[in-house]
Amino acid sequence: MGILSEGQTCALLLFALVAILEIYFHGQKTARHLRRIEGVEKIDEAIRRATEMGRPVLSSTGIDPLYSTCAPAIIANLDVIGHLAQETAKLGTQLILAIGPSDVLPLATEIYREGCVAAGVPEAFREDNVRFITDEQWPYTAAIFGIMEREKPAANIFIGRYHAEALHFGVIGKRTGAITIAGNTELGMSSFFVVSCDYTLLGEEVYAAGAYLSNNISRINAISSQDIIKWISVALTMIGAIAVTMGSSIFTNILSL
Amino acid sequence: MITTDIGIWIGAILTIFVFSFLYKDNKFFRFAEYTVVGAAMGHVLIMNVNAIIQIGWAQLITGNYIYLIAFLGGLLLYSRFWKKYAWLMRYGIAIIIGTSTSLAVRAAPKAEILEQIKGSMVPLLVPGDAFGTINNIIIVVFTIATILYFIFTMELRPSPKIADKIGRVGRIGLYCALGYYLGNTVMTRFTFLIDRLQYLLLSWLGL
Amino acid sequence: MSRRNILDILTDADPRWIYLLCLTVLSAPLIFPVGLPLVVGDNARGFYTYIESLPEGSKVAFSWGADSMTWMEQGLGATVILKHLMMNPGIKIVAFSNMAQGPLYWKMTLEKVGTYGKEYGVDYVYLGYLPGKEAMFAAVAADVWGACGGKDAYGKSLEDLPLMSDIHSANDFDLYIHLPNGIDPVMISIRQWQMPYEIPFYCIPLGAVQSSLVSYRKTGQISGWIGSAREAAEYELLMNSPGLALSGMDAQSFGHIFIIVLIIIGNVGYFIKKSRGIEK
Amino acid sequence: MKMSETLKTKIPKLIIFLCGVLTIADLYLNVPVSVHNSAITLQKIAMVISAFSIGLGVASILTHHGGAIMRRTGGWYFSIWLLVLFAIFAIVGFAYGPTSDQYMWLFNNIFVPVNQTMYSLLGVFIVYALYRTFQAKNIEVGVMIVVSLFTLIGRAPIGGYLWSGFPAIREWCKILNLGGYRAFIIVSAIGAVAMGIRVLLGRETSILGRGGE
Repeated sequence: MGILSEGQTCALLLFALVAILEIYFHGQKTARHLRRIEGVEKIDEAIRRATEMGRPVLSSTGIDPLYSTCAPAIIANLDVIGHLAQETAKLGTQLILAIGPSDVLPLATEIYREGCVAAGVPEAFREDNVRFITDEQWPYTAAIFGIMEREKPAANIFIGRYHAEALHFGVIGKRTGAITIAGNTELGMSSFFVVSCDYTLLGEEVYAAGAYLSNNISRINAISSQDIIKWISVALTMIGAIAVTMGSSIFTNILSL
Repeated sequence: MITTDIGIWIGAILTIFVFSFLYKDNKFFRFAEYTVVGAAMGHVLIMNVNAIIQIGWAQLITGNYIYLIAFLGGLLLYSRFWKKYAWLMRYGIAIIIGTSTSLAVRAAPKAEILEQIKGSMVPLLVPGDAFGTINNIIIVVFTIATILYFIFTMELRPSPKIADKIGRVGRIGLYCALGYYLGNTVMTRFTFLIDRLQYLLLSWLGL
Repeated sequence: MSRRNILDILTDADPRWIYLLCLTVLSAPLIFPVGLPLVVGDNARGFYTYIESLPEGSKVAFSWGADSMTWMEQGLGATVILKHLMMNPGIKIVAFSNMAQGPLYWKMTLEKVGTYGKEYGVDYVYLGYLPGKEAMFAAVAADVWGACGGKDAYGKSLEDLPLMSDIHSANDFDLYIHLPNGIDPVMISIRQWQMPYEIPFYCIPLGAVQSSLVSYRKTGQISGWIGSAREAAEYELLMNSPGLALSGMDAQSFGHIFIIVLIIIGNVGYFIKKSRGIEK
Repeated sequence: MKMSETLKTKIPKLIIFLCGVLTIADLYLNVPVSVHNSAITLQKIAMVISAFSIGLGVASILTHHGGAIMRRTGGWYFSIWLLVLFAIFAIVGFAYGPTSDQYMWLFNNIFVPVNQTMYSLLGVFIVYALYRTFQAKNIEVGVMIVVSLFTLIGRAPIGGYLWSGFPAIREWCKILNLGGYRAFIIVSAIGAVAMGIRVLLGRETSILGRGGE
């Protein structure tokens, strides 16, 4: 019995590698260039459109509590909300936040408030714009239907982790004439967003959205550090497949270590 | 025969109220919406209070005083009502975030990265099975192309022309997966809808 | 002009017409069943033959984890399996629930299915809701009497129920069936029932977890399952007793064809419009 | 100022880091039983803190709907109804317990039907979405349509009867799906792990506020 748990050696190495790359790239001063993500670019456009129409912007954080395995996606979502708060405060547009789980509520409220402060318009923050619903999936969906139909937001921005309610938001968003920009970190429910929303962010684009919007050098470079891991994954898949073809299972065995 | 069970009557009426939203937003739907939100709120309150009692309080009264941290951290969340001390809530939030984030990501390298890569390490040539060979090549190509599609940094991409082509293949692989999932879920979705219709037509109206 | 109108109607129909059509297409077969053919798959056949092959006097443990959140999906399967067990005169059933709503759905389903002459206490027993998750499963498997405090769901002493005199632990059962509301309960069943007592284990899982179960079937830890409305319908077909699942199947078939036709209409319309240069 | 920054930002960041290290070490290292137990205790503590936040939710609901009633904004009487139901559920739940017959009756006849009908709307929405927006505007969507058409017909109860090839084609679509599916999971997980590490290292400033940055 060694220091490491059985079967976790490679995973720990990978984990450490992500951390080391993150720390290494954090120190770099020059920003890399990123390819465009259409959905992210359209966010500011959607806010401007809402401003012109004099209608609010709606956003949410999904139904998963902060204390759940969706925490990273929720934090990515809150990043986007911070940006929305700044932009809407600058333009004087109302931002409605529909919050499901109660442990996200204090965090989302603070991020909203600080976004308004950062934009130099602290009075733009109104406690009443943060609507708590409950993390029960369908009551949450029903309440968002209500907001969509009665307050007619012109932009619905759902970038995070969503479940079957994804399709509901896309379809009703269309009915109320809003632009819906959505992103999901789960494959299955992403397909609902793809068929019903105007712009969709898929998978990792959700985690990257915050960095794209922030224009912060260290955060953009953090994305580059993840790209290196992706290259490693590609190389491993390729080499492994070739090795298996030649009858050697050495790589599958190494990965199981 | 139409049922005389009051529970089914309430349920059926609420069901119709929700369906009416398909036509347009109306007072009936709003009634159903507020009903379910109010009910859910009460339900969630009870569940959370029970969790506090069963997980936290039960330990505390057996002398497990480490759980005082839980109660302290929980109460600190309420500091946000006093602007000057609002930062105190970060202590409670920090425990939640630190624990949940690390719980969420700690198993991912193994289960979601390495195991999946391993899954795509399939022989590119299956002797005597042309169909199997093609299938395996499709799997490997789609896996690689889709990962490459997600590379964001320009400096880390192959030349633009190649990157575009690979990106295209990657997107096709991705959309195949989306299409497969979509086609597969329709049945479950219909099952739910049919269940509701059976509830209305059979349980309630007794047709 | 008129041709274009038809095109517009077909490709740009008001969503409300689509909703109405969809609801009609799905409800019509419920009222007027057509009896479209259905091919019985291996899952349903395997489960069915196993129960049929049980000898007279076999005892079945039924972990009835019914819950309102998953009942829409699992209810059909649970109902048909309970019905099959009830219809089979030689089989004795002992059921218990790990979900708080279990008793409610037990009562409801039993009323719907009927007992086919089975007598409570002699042929079947319901122990009610037993809290405690994994520890509860382990406790019931080790000592049924102890786990439920010597009483059934209705407060009767187990000593008054003749069936219970032969039943003390998982070793006394010939089959274990579980209605799990997710993947975790299935794992618990494998850990606490199947592995230690080597009892055949069948379940009625959610559609979403089925693919994760395949590897456990390969290792024999799970003997089989019926997992969707369709498999429940196939099961009803095998039993020759059409029920809700089978009547839903016509609706499923119509619904699927309806959706395919709509996708084709939408795309054909799109291409006609595109070729005429209307779009953009 | 220095002191307050330590209190306001640095210590919370340290807490995040320490909680993270304990939880991660628990999985990867062969830690002593006592460390493993404290990792479990930490999870329970986090759960309790998370449950405590429900009071904030109740406060928010009361302010929002209470305000609507006071101001008599449109539909204020609905807000009364919402609060009444909230009270009924909470009182019955506390008085009799959430597994009691009384509570179950309320739950199953009021909460469940609306809940399930909301869910079942998926069935009609998916039909509409597929009809209206599922058009082959480019190759990717075209492929997606073809794959989902074959999956649909292969999955439909009548599919296998019409032609035994349909279920077989659906099985083959599974192969087509595998590559994209795996890559999606791998890449999302990389994003999540990197995000998690940034959070643990205190780089995600948004979650603990900008004060101190």
